[in-house]
Amino acid sequence: MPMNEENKEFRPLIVAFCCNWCSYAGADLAGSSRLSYPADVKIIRVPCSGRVNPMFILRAFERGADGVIICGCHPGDCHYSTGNYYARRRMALLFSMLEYIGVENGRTRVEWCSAAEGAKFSKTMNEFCEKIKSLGENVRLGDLRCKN
Amino acid sequence: MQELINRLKELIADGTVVRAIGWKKGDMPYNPEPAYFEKPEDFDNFVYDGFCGANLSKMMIEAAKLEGKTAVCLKPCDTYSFNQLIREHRVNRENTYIIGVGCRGKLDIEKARKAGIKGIKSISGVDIEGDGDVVFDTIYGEKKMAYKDLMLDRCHVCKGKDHVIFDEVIGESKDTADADRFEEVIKIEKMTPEERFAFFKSELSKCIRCNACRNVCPACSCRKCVFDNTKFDSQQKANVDSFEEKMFHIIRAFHVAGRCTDCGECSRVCPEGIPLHLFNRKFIKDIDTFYGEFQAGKDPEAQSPLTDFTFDDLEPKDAVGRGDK
Amino acid sequence: MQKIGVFVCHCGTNIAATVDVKKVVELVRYEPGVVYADDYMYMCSEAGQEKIIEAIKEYGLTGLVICSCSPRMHEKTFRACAEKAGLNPYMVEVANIREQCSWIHKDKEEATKKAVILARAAIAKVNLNTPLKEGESPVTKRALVIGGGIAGIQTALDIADAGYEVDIVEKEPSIGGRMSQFDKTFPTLDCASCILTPKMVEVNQHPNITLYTYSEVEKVSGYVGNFEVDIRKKARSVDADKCTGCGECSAKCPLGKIGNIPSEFDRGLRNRPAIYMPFAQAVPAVPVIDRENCTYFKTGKCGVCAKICPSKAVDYEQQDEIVTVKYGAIVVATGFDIINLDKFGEYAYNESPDVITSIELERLMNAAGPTGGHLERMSDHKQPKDIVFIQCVGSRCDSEEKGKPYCSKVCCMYTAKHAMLIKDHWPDTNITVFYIDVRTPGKNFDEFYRRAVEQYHVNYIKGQVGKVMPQPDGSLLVQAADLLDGKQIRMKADMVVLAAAIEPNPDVRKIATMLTASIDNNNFLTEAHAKLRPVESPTAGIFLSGMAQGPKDIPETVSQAGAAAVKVIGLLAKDHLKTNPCTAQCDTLLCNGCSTCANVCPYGAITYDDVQVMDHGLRETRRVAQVNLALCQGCGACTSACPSGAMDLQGFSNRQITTEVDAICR
Amino acid sequence: MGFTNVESQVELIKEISGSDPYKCMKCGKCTASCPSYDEMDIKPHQFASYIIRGDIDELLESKAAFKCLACFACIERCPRDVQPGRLVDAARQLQERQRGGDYMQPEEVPELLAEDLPQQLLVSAFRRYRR
Repeated sequence: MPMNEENKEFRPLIVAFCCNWCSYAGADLAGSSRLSYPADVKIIRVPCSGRVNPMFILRAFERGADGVIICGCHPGDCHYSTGNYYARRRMALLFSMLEYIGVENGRTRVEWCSAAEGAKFSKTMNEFCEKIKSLGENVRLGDLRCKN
Repeated sequence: MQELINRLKELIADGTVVRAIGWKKGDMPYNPEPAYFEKPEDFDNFVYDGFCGANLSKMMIEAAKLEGKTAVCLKPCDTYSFNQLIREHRVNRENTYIIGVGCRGKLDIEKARKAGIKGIKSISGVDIEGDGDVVFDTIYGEKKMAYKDLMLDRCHVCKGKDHVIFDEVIGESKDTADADRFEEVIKIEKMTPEERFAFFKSELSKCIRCNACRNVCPACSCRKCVFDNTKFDSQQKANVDSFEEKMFHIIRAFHVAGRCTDCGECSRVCPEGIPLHLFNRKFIKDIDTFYGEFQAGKDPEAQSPLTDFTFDDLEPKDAVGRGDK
Repeated sequence: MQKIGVFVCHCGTNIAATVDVKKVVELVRYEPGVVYADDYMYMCSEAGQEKIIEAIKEYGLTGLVICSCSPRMHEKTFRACAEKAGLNPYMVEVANIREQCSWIHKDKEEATKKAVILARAAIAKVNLNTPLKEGESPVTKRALVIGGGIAGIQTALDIADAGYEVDIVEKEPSIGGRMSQFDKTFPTLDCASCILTPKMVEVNQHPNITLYTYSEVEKVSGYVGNFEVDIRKKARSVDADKCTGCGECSAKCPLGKIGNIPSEFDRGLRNRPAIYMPFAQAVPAVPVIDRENCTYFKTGKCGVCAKICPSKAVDYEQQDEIVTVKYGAIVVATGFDIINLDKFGEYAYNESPDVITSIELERLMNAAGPTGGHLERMSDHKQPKDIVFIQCVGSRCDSEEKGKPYCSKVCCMYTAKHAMLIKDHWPDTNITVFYIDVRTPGKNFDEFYRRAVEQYHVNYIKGQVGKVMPQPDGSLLVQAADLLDGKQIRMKADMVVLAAAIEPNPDVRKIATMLTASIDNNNFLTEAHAKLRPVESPTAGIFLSGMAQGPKDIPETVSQAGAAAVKVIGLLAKDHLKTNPCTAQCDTLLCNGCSTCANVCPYGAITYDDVQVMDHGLRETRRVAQVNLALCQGCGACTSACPSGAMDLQGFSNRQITTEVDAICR
Repeated sequence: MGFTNVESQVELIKEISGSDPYKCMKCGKCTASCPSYDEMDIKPHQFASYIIRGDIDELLESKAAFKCLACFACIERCPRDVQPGRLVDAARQLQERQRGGDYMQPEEVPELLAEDLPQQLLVSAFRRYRR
């Protein structure tokens, strides 16, 4: 979403990849418990955090996302037993690489969130939004064509 | 070199192999090119000297599919790439006859150019044997350079003089390492994010997407690259942003992470001189720090770090901000 | 191009109060592919579904987007609804505008805006959806039970009684497990072998049960309904068909007297010959030769057993044999053992033979045990006068290096049992039990414990023992504290019995890996759901029985064994299983054959085959990945590991996800 | 001496000792193992409760706090890693800090060594502060 011109407050665009079994259910619980978090967060349902290809993350940034968060089952709780372990390695390396090329730390995040942790989900999203707001608009990974 | 030629001819003559892959003379004394050799007269152009930097292991992907065995000349570092290809079932070992060729470091003509050597007519002292200086006969007269000063950067972080896989070895090799492999990476890590961004932006903005890095890389051996694949909507497209190739290079490095043997071919062939190996080496360094030392291609049985895990691996949030501590 | 219908649900006021539903309808109406958009009070109601069905028929819709509650709630409902109207159920996508929008946002404008974006993402995804069909896979009507203790025996009997064939694989030479080592069982004090032996015999004679004793599971492949298992039948060195179980060989084995081979069954409290049956009622009643200790196998000399055997059953040449059998379901009933006590030096277990574990006490009190049921000290064979029981040895420990964090559950009860049995036989024995808490939930359990205190005057003291010190006179000095009386106690004992923590059989880790069944930090097998699916593993077709899942006593084990059997029967009763259509697929033209995907697949669903491909006019044989659709659970781990993008996941394809990303970031 | 903020004292004790008094399940193995039992007015298994309740003054004024020999039996044997010996030791350190004492430099040690200092004390000090 473009910046709201009237009140200059920066509203980030945040893409959250949530695994179907734990985090997506955790987000649902946050919803049914009415634990609010900013509307800037848009959730994409994936079967498992291990399904998240680094290309999806770069793609989101390219298209103008300001932050990307990946949520999966806690290590040891993966519905598919090992998916989040691979995701953990992949994301550790990817995040380190993004830091290396000069992208601000904190634009990407991985959080393990169970189906019972609605409160944690909401808290995480609130925190993450605040963090992205403090970092400001993503200019380093964006693609010019995706801007208006 | 003559011993190598004789042996290759002999292998073809006695039917052990049908053809050989080596280097033939290029149009200049410093740019030999990979080539197939089948008939005895083909060998008239055969060359193996300090400028034969090309890693021939990737050629075996296609060559091993041909009828009959192929002999391939591999330097010690190339054998790591070959091993990695075996691990990925990309080459047929049965159809390959590996000649481990000696190596005392490969040379970078850019280093000579930077030293102001121009108008080269011929070069001596680059033979595989010997340890003297390199002598350039130029139109401006004779110029000398120490062999070491002319070496490719990658040879200063040599992986060692041993071939990790071979059928026979011809010639002596030398471990030319005299620098820290991760020195450049550490230097960048120590910069501020702004400096790092500016550095990579200025480097990657040179990229013309010629795909030379992709074509030469032994790990980048997909039949069809994802960047040519319509399934990801990631196909090649016209540049708008000068930094746009970041995605290509990050993903390319990511795809070879845990498989890259750090052969340095990407940087060697880049016509724009982009230090592409800095991406790969960053991954290698991270893998070493996060998950324990790993050298791709050393052990074809070893599980790649990205297809492996431990229960208490580092959390992604702890993978960043390490320089701040 | 799809013809998509978008249906926006008010969910009463749940959605409509915060999201301007009408506005969402107006804004998504002109999205690519959308030919119809409408809203309704309750989309999931009969009338709401009717509306969807009508629209599908009237507008020839090829895809649906329902903007409503979480897909975890009603995705199935709407898929069924689509199917009713003749639309493939997998052409439905749900945009979650309740849990992830209306319920958490207050500002109507903001929530409406977000709802539109979520709807757009779903529309963009449906544009790329393809009809998917659930596969079917046949069911092999035979079950495997790993472990032949009471859990395995009961499960096998229940399955066999329902008319299905069952195989039991038992690592030891005989079935019976831990229970066969026990003397009496709480809370009724029946003799363990009196109730177990008939079941063992029944297993042996049941026409539907095949026993593989002295055997181990070597390899497991396949998936629910279609497992293929390699079972290693270790060489017994005795021909089971010829052997009559007369026991002559064991009686005459020279090592029986001089061999010093500790009997595993008697926990090392006595020795056994090299050719032996673990215990008299062993099933099958066929001895085995312990090749590691047998003189014939070590030196080539001896051969007494072969000479003496009246039926010529001893066969030194016998080899391990691998049999491969197909199963529809597998039950893990691998049971437990007690922990190693090396770390508890303060209890002097390794120093004094008179400090024993409870399971050793079981053997000492068993009439068929090493002392013929007469309780005596192993050091001087005198009857102990003062016996101290120490509870929670290694249970309820916080740190992993010291012991187990869980309560072993059975120790309080068996200690009360031991105390009473000893008092019954030798009333003048003084028994002291040092406990942290006495835990006796269970039918007639607390009454049982109280009986030990009130009728048998067993001295229960709250407080853990600090140290056991062997004394020069052969007695043991026990230093403890009575926390309730505020006293430190130093008392002499003739025997100390440790209630060592139980732990899952150490082999279970190996077996769980073979089965891709998950285990927890304590090596207990994990249930599919701790409350609602307690006897199933998350891995389809794998069931749990007995201590392998967690500490439990015999009645609980038997009930769980029955429950596991029912689950197995329910599975075997089906002729076909429906398989998840959201599976990985390999594009053979893109596949490099590098095996990266196979390395990360948790189900072993990816294999490699050489196939003929036609790539732009070039015919080639290539090594490419093949996904077994019945095995694949659709996690997508392979897709993100695949460098070339050859692997893709149906229902969550690369393009579908990127298009969602694009729609959100638009 | 009177602590103004009981909670922060408790936190400090937890921090110094590195053990969590809430983990104690009152099994009494520490008390059973304690060689100074008879001298103690507050028994080792009670230490955790005193700290949880915030009765730190009382603990410090007790004989027990200074009768602990730091023999480490309770620390070695505690199944819950509460390690009463560490708790009481932390309480003692806390008191020392209140009096203005703080970390000692190794160089200062030799001067403080008295002829008749029991060797056990030295050994136990080393064991206590090894990390």
